Amino acid sequence: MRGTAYGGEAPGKRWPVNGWLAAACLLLVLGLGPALCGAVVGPVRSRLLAQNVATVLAALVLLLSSPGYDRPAYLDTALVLAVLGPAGTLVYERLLAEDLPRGTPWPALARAASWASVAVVPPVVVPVCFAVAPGRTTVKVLVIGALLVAGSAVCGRALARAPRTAVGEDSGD
Amino acid sequence: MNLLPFLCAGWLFLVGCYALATSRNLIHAVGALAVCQSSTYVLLLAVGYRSGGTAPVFSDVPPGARPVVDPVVQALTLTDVVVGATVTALLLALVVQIAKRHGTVDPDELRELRG
Amino acid sequence: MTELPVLLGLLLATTAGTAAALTRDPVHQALVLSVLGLALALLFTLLQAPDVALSQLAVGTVLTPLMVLLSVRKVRRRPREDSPADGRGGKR
Amino acid sequence: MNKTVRLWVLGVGCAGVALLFVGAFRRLPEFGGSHHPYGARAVAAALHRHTANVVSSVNFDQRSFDTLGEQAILFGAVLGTVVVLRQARDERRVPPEPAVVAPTVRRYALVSLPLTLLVGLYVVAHGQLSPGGGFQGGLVVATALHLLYVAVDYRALERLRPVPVFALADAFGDVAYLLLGLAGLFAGASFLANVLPLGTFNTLASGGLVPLLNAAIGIEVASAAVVLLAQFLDQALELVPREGEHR
Repeated sequence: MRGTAYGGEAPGKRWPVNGWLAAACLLLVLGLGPALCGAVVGPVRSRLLAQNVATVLAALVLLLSSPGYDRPAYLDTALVLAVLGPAGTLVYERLLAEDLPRGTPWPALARAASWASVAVVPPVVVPVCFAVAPGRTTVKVLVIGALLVAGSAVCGRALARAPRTAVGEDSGD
Repeated sequence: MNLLPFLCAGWLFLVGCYALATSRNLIHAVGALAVCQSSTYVLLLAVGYRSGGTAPVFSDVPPGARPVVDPVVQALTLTDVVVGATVTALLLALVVQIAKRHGTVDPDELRELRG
Repeated sequence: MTELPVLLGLLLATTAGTAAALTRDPVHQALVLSVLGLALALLFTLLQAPDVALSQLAVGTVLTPLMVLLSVRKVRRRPREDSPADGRGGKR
Repeated sequence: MNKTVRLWVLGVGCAGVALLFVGAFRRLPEFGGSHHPYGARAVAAALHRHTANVVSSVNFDQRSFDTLGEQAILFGAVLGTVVVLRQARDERRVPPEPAVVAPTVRRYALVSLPLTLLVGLYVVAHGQLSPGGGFQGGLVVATALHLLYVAVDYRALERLRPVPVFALADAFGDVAYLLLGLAGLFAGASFLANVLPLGTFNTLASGGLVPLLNAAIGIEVASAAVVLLAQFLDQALELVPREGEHR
């Protein structure tokens, strides 16, 4: 059966590393590697930020794997991660409220990382939108992109603020 | 490249065991056990992988058009992940119970609590 | 090198697993376990196993680290029961 | 046995296991090889039973008895956690204080809660077609409920998530799986046999028993995760040791 859902040539016996998979590898090395390092060192707040950045980058790699392996069905994994990722980060931020110190040791890096995790989404989502078969799949990719931008922005802002003092609660306990 | 996935699975298992054995906090030990479990996922899926193969799901690809990866190991790993999570929950529940009754989660201190 | 994505996914998952095992503090370990869940989900997708990636996502990003954090919160609050703040009861 | 001796024993053990690993791995078939006899037969059996997602077919049709076992483990683990983490005599339940939530976080969580529920139900419903199934969808639905904890606070979550109902749903999912299995017996075939009409390939009603078993497992896993998290949330946020009654 010649041709595929993405109109590219049917892949040969071994996977040619096409453009999409090359971009995914780039994201893996340049994005997820540092995010993992960020999650291993530093105070809890910067680790949580690194976890949020890792979630966004992982969702983008999952999104790229769909045109990369020529399988529209792989979008479901990106959709589930785009929905669950920010929820996880927000729950951790809520539970670790008293562990989060006022600010992170490198505030500029933290702001840049949270801003970058929002800014990196459109340049990945837009090409995938065009590569995907028009119609329902494009809508799904746009929904994933919107969820990632919204979730990452909310988490970034929730982490960047100083811990709010709740009603009548000293932060000592 | 041929042996790397299996060696990675073996390495994850051994690192998990080392962390489990030398852990000073039972909650950390449960996390190390989760790492041991993840080594079984990597090994199972590495055994079932076929290069050039695609996922054995035919909702968007006509069956038989492309070689597929082994679905049986995926079914095993899938339920392994979910059951592993609930067993981890049971272990954490036991750790909380130990902390309530003995006031400590350090396995060395626990060992001295005779009777 | 046609299996580059699988190779990179494998190295990422192994590094994250080693980091998760060797992080001694449970709170920090919960966050690294969450990143390990992500790395494993990526590896499973690169090994053409989207079903397993989905279940790893559902378990690894929210469920397991959340339970570890709740256990840490319960265990950590226990030894400090003599602090005056304890009388006012639980947090939100 | 002091620490250094323990480390030595551990080191020798790990080295031995490592050697056994390397020896065994060398005799495994080549990574990425094309010799998967069991897989080929599983794919053929799944296509014969009009189930597009072969993994779900293996889980809920060809090896559904094993999934019955895994489901029992799941139920047992939840039961154990509930028993271990129940409220002890020397603990009292203190309602948590209302939390101050940033408006953006509240709006985001309240918007993404129905969306997550929808995605979870979609993953369960399309279990036998696209990647997904009862296990994954159930967990996504369970996580969706806990977005309410992020949006408002634990008190709101408790009001909208009665634990007894979910414990009942957990048991219902279990029993539903068994009863669906009995359908095979009533139709004269074996237990958990796929006797329902198979439907046309790649449609929502295809696969006979598989979508129903998927739904049963989805209910059970979702309620199991909710009950599990309820126990841990209660312990961490509400139960406080009663003063003056320490042994």
